[in-house]
Amino acid sequence: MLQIRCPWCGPRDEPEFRYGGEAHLRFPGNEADPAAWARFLYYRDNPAGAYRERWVHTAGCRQWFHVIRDTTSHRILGSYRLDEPPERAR
Amino acid sequence: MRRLRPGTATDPAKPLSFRWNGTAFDALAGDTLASGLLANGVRVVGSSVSFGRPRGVMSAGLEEAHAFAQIGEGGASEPLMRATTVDLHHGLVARGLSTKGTLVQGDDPARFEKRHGHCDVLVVGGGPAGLAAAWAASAGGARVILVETTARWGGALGRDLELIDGAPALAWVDRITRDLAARPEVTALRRTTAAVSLDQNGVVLVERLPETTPPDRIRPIRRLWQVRARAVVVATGALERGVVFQDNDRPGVMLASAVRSYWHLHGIAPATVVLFTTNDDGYRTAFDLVEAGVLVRVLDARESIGPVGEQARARGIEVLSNAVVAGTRADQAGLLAAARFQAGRRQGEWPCEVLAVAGGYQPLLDLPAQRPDQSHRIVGAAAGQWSLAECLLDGLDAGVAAAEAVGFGSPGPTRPVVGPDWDRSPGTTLWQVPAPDGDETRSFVDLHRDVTVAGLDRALGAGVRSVEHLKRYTLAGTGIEQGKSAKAAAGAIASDRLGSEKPLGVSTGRPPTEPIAFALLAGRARGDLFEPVRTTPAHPAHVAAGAVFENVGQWKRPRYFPRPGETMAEAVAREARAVRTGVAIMDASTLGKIEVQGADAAEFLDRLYLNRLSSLKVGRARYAAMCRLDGTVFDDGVVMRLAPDRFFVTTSTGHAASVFEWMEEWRQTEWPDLEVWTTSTTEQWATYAVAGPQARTVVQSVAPTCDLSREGFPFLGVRPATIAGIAGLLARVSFSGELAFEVMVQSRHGLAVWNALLEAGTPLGMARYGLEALSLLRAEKGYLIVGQDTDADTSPIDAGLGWMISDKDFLGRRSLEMATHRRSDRKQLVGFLPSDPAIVLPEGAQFVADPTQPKPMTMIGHVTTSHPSPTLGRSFGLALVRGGRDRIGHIVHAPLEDRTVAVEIVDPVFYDKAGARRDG
Amino acid sequence: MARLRFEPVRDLGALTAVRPAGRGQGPEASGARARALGGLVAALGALPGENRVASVSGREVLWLGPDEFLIASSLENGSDLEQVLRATGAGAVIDLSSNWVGFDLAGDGARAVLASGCSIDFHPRSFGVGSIAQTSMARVPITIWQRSPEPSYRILVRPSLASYLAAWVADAAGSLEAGSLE
Amino acid sequence: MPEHAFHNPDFLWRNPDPKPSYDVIVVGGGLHGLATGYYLAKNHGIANVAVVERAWLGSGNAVRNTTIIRSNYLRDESAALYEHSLKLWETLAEALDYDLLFDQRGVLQLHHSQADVRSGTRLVHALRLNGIDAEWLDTESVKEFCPLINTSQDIRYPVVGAFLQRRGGIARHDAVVFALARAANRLGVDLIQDCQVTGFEKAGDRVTGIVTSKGRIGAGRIGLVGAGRTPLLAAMAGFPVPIQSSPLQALVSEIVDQVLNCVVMSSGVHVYLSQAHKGELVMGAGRDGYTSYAQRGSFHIIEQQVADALQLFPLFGRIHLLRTWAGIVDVAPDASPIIGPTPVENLFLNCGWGTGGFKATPGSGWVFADTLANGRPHPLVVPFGLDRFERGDLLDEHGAAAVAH
Ligand SMILES: Cc1cc2nc3c(=O)[nH]c(=O)nc-3n(C[C@H](O)[C@H](O)[C@H](O)COP(=O)(O)OP(=O)(O)OC[C@H]3O[C@@H](n4cnc5c(N)ncnc54)[C@H](O)[C@@H]3O)c2cc1C
Ligand SMILES: NC(=O)c1ccc[n+]([C@@H]2O[C@H](COP(=O)([O-])OP(=O)(O)OC[C@H]3O[C@@H](n4cnc5c(N)ncnc54)[C@H](O)[C@@H]3O)[C@@H](O)[C@H]2O)c1
Ligand SMILES: Cc1cc2nc3c(=O)[nH]c(=O)nc-3n(C[C@H](O)[C@H](O)[C@H](O)COP(=O)(O)O)c2cc1C
Ligand SMILES: [Zn+2]
Repeated sequence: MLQIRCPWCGPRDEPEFRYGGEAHLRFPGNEADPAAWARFLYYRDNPAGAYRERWVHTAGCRQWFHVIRDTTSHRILGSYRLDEPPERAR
Repeated sequence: MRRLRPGTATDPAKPLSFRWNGTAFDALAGDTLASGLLANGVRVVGSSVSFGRPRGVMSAGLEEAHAFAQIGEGGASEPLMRATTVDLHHGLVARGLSTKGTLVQGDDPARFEKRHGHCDVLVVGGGPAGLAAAWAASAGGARVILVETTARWGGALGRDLELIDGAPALAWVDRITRDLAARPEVTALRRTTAAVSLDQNGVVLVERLPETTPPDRIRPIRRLWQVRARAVVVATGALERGVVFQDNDRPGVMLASAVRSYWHLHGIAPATVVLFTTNDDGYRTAFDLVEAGVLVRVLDARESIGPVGEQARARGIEVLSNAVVAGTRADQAGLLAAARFQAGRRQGEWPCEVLAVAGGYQPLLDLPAQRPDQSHRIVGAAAGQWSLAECLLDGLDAGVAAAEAVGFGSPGPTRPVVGPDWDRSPGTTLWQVPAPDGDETRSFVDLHRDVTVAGLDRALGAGVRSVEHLKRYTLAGTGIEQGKSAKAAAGAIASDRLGSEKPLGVSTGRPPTEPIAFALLAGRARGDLFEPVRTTPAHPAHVAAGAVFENVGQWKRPRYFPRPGETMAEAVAREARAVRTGVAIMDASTLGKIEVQGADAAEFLDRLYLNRLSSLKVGRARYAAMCRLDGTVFDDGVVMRLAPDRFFVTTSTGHAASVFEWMEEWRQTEWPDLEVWTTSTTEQWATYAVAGPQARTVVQSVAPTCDLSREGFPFLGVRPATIAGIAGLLARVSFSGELAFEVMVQSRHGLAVWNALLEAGTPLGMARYGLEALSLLRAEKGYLIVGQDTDADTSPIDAGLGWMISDKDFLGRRSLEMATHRRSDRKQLVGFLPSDPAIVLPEGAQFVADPTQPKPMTMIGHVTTSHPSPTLGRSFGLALVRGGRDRIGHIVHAPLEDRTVAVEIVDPVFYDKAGARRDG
Repeated sequence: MARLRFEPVRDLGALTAVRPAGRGQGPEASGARARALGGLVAALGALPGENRVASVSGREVLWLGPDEFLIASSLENGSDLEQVLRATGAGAVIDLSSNWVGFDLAGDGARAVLASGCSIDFHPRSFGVGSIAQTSMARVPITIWQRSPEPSYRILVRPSLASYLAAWVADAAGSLEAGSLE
Repeated sequence: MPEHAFHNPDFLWRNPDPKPSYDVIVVGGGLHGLATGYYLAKNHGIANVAVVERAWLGSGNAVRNTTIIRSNYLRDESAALYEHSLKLWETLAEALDYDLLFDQRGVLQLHHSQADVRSGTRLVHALRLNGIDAEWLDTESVKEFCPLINTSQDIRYPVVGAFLQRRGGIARHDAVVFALARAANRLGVDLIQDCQVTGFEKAGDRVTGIVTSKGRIGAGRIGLVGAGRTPLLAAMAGFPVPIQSSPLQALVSEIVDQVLNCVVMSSGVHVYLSQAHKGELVMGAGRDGYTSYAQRGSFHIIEQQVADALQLFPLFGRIHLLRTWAGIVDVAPDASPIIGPTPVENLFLNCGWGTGGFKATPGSGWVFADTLANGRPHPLVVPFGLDRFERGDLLDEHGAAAVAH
């Protein structure tokens, strides 16, 4: 079971959160061409190593935020708010 | 073996008795089942799984691979407990097992609980290293949890006679544990095993609480802790290894450290012992037992026995060097009778009751192995420190470092003086003594799974080169103790036999480090506490009215309200008729409700819903639906505008949480600039639908001041109103097609308002209606239920909601523009009428165009809703059908198990197509 | 001395959620936000910091998140509070008085009972008087804050889940009394 | 041989060094990769084949799955594929001359709500018309078929019905690995272990070989059958796949007397379990939500699934959790497999079996061998191509069974 630091509420156990997959995706807008649209809908980065991902603190403050986590070890390198750059991860 | 005196762990003042295989035995408080059996001379505990060979106790701890017992009786009976880790209590009932357990039907009164714990430093293992670590870590005030799996502190110090600061080591243990007990921020738990290592320094502990036979119904017998620590120190020590030789599984063959443990802790000793050792540490057993008057002889595998061996000789112990046990001889019962040895060219046989084997030590790392990349501090014997002095210093240093790392100072602990240190030379590594006659089918590597050296050979011969295949081919290491002692031996012996330069290593270790009863994993979450039951404010009234409930997610919702003697079909027909011809009321409080506020609320909803909601006027409601990004139907509901910047949105019961989360996700991540906020108000409101031609009369009588006239309060109007004296909201929405009012009041008044409405309706014969009648009524109007009449492929266009789509942008629009959504053979929601109006098709029935085709048939659709309709006087339903709208007026077929039913595809609106009835 | 008290809050009063205006970035938004927060401070007397509760003039203002406060006040000042808050230019104001029910949990055993179903650390070093958390207890969402050092806690839970939570706590309290939970 | 030990053959496989090149290289020595190698040799006479495996054969999901075999899938396309596979299972032991302990003890899928029942009956009707065995059982019949299940109506989520596929069951997963490997080896296929693929060699848009920890190996055609690690392999080959790799956990108890006579799955109460041949209970639940390559999951999932299981089987209260583990499953957005050509010529893909590919082992190997041998998708897998995502023609199986194992 992971323990994740919510940038607002502090460290909490994983069941308080919901996973949101790859972070920093850009909504391509409804004008996207079919390939770009399929990309956005169905394709996510899946690195073995540090991964920037989104979580939401559903059982707490309900805020979305970002986490950098190593997918090979589950080690969490930090979390940061939506309006912060990844370098601010703590 | 016999008890010659009380040991340091047993209390002669507290005798107890227990039953083993039906016979009563006496023992002392502090005994384990294993020591209790040994003290009573029980040598055979069970039999081996494959070969049925007799097996006895071989260890004194968690590595036990022989002595398995079924503990307790009836429903409280627990299979496959290791006799070495069961603490005896008075009245305990146990019987011996091979490696298969038994499940016993019956009530289990025992209770199991869970608990969360938090600390700065968690120390696993209460031996010298762990005690020192906990002591040092807590000195500066850090919160420390220290756990020890056995019933006593001190670890190896219970079996090894050592001096610390000039006094017996156990005095040091007492002093340290007293210090720890006096520190308020220290939690020291015995009988507690660290079982699972979680990410981010979480550890699951299993605590054994005092038990009685039979268990009482109040006091839990076990507790599962989930601990979050800021630092973890692992001081789990080392396990003594055995040596594999022919017939090494006889009852009487034991680990040397275990023999010593039973003597010191429980006062139990055999009459004669042969010690087979590869190292100096084994001699401790010889020396201690000789003092107890036991006849001890030593076989030392090393060429040169060194000073300790000389010391043994000086004390009159017979010692052979360069000597190995080549096999054992058994008596007629299969019990150990003698050790056969080979010493250089000399062969011989020494009779003995116990053959104590000292094969060196193996760090016990089953906890950290579960998460190899955790930053646990491993100390003491677990880290390969063999001398007590090093173990103590290692523990102290780790404790200080751990406390400092989490921000606590330490007063610089005084370093205990150990001595005189046990003189030792490194042992020799010896995993196996080849069978003299070459027959390795009785040389056991995994005693529990009956895996022999011959078995390993077979696997290697088959081409197996990986230790993981070796495990799966032979099953070595897959038993209850998960190969704590066998895994390393299997890997090492196999490497040896392959002559491979790269050692095979050991197979993967996994959680837990000790078996955990399922009941403990569930904890309190059983029976009524398994999962919440959510009920609405009017629930007590539904219960009183005899409602039959249906689980909808966690909610209980009335399915129908049978009168005495009524079947479900009769009740549903009556309820539906009441809506169509009179008036009826239903509890819709479980609908999801979300309030959307802010200057940009309208824009926000426009982006989410298919329809344009910014054009909705204050005081008006609109039926609306939303898509997922892939263009399939997500949810539908009613959107009401309470003020220019305030909307009240309903969702289906099942999607209340997901729609709310969906809104929040887009609001926060994509549209952070919109001035809009969402709040879930599902439980703020109780919602009741009063439906039927007489609805106005009923509602008017509880809301006398409100203009409910057709003109004054038109369809899809919303307004604040005082209902039964309570301020609330009224809306004219209808899911049944009849005149209907939705009454919303704060849920704290829900029950009172429900009762008031019922009372008001009684003179008109108002009925209650449930989900079944609702499903029927709305289907007659062709209104769909998302998830029932749609599935993961259904787009709003397929569902007949295409009319909602406005020319603005909304989530999912891009997908709907894709070619696949314009195909004419998509499954579309249509109505159907069975050719025989008495036949009600089962929901889920499939349609085919040609019922005579062979299987697999080409299916063109399926029934999503099907009912007999008292209003239509016939059966009817809704279906998703390929190219369904083009098939209206055509006949298709539903091949059922026993017959095939022809049905006509029709428009999905069956009742009041003109919509004349909704205004009453 | 009672080791544990657990009772429903008879009169929870009015609960009002407020969301300060001024979302998004840029000077305009932050100006709006500053004005909204200023208005709220003026109306309420104070606003709590993150993860804190502010108790002023008989009201408790609970921090629920970066843009959300919940104000618990006695019923009488509750109803006009909504109007007052709306007048401050707050982004959203909403009455949630029926959305939650309350329990008070107090006494020596309170922490042990909480630990039976809640993964938050209630040790005084990390959670004290005035601390608040939204979390879950026995897998039920709760809002909990500490109101006195005794310790005593107030717990908000959705009405539909209240009886389950109460049954859980009663069960845990039973174990506590039997001496197993200490 | 006693029931808790298994009969394994005296010879399994050679451990050859790789040749400089092969007609076909199958990347991934799991069940599907081994089956592909076997059928390439057996059905297509292509024996100059290597199956390359980064660790040991079966080290991925092959040895980690709960071994449920069934073919009761909702979609016609899926039903056809899985039924093809189930039919192969019925003769596989004989074909491979190896006792796979394939045991058609029946798979019972319990329903606990009216919504469950609706999707369940839909499935039963569809299966019947697809010619696949399926029976609907009411609560009484559930009790009769599997008396151990708590069918009391007083529990939180009472059993309201079930559907049963009698031809479904379990097999011994390790034996299937051994058997396919032995059979492929016998037909001349090289099984190369400890051989991690780290890159691909290309000539233009065409793949010509693989780069591995044991050096470069040339190939005519290459099939990627890397299950949970497919995204990494695809990235090496230069194209993305719509796959999420996440942990799926399972657990076993210690060995107890045989008490459970069928496979039980429950979607409402999230658990599926069976009793394996040795006597251990084998149990699984839903996957962990997050992306991972760590082959382990979160413990609260285990705690929850055990609590769920005890609702249905109170008798299991005192059984012990012996071991838990996780596999990394590859799940596509529609939870259906992806099989067929890739943007790279001569490079073919077989992945996305996610939480349910054990049952597909022979079928998957069969169609993929055919695809590799002929350089075009086997007719059964045409709808399962990578191109379906751009078209939006997804094959969503979630609708049918909330748990897809
Ligand atoms: C806990 C669990 C329970 C399950 N239960 C069931 C069930 O009950 N029924 C069912 O039908 N299915 C079930 N499944 C799913 C099933 O196990 C998988 O779908 C199936 O095993 C996948 O096929 P495979 O065996 O070929 O995959 P794998 O065995 O994972 O094979 C992939 C192989 O590729 C190798 N590989 C990856 N990358 C490289 C590289 N770069 N170079 C070389 N080799 C590489 C891997 O090492 C691995 O051996 C379950 C899965 C799990 C994890
Ligand atoms: N002479 C030798 O060759 C030799 C070899 C090994 C150890 N020793 C001696 O053993 C001692 C080692 O001290 P130590 O403290 O490192 O080890 P220890 O063996 O004394 O203590 C380890 C403790 O951890 C407990 N434990 C193990 N796994 C656990 C778990 N999962 N959860 C809870 N408790 C668990 C054990 O029951 C044990 O009490 C020293 O006295 C050392 O001299 C000597
Ligand atoms: C059907 C099945 C039965 C199993 N039975 C046992 C068992 O009796 N004892 C055991 O230790 N492990 C058992 N396992 C688990 C394996 O030991 C192992 O955990 C699994 O193959 C995953 O590999 P890993 O844990 O080495 O990563 C079983 C696994 C499966 C799939
Ligand atoms: Zn938070």
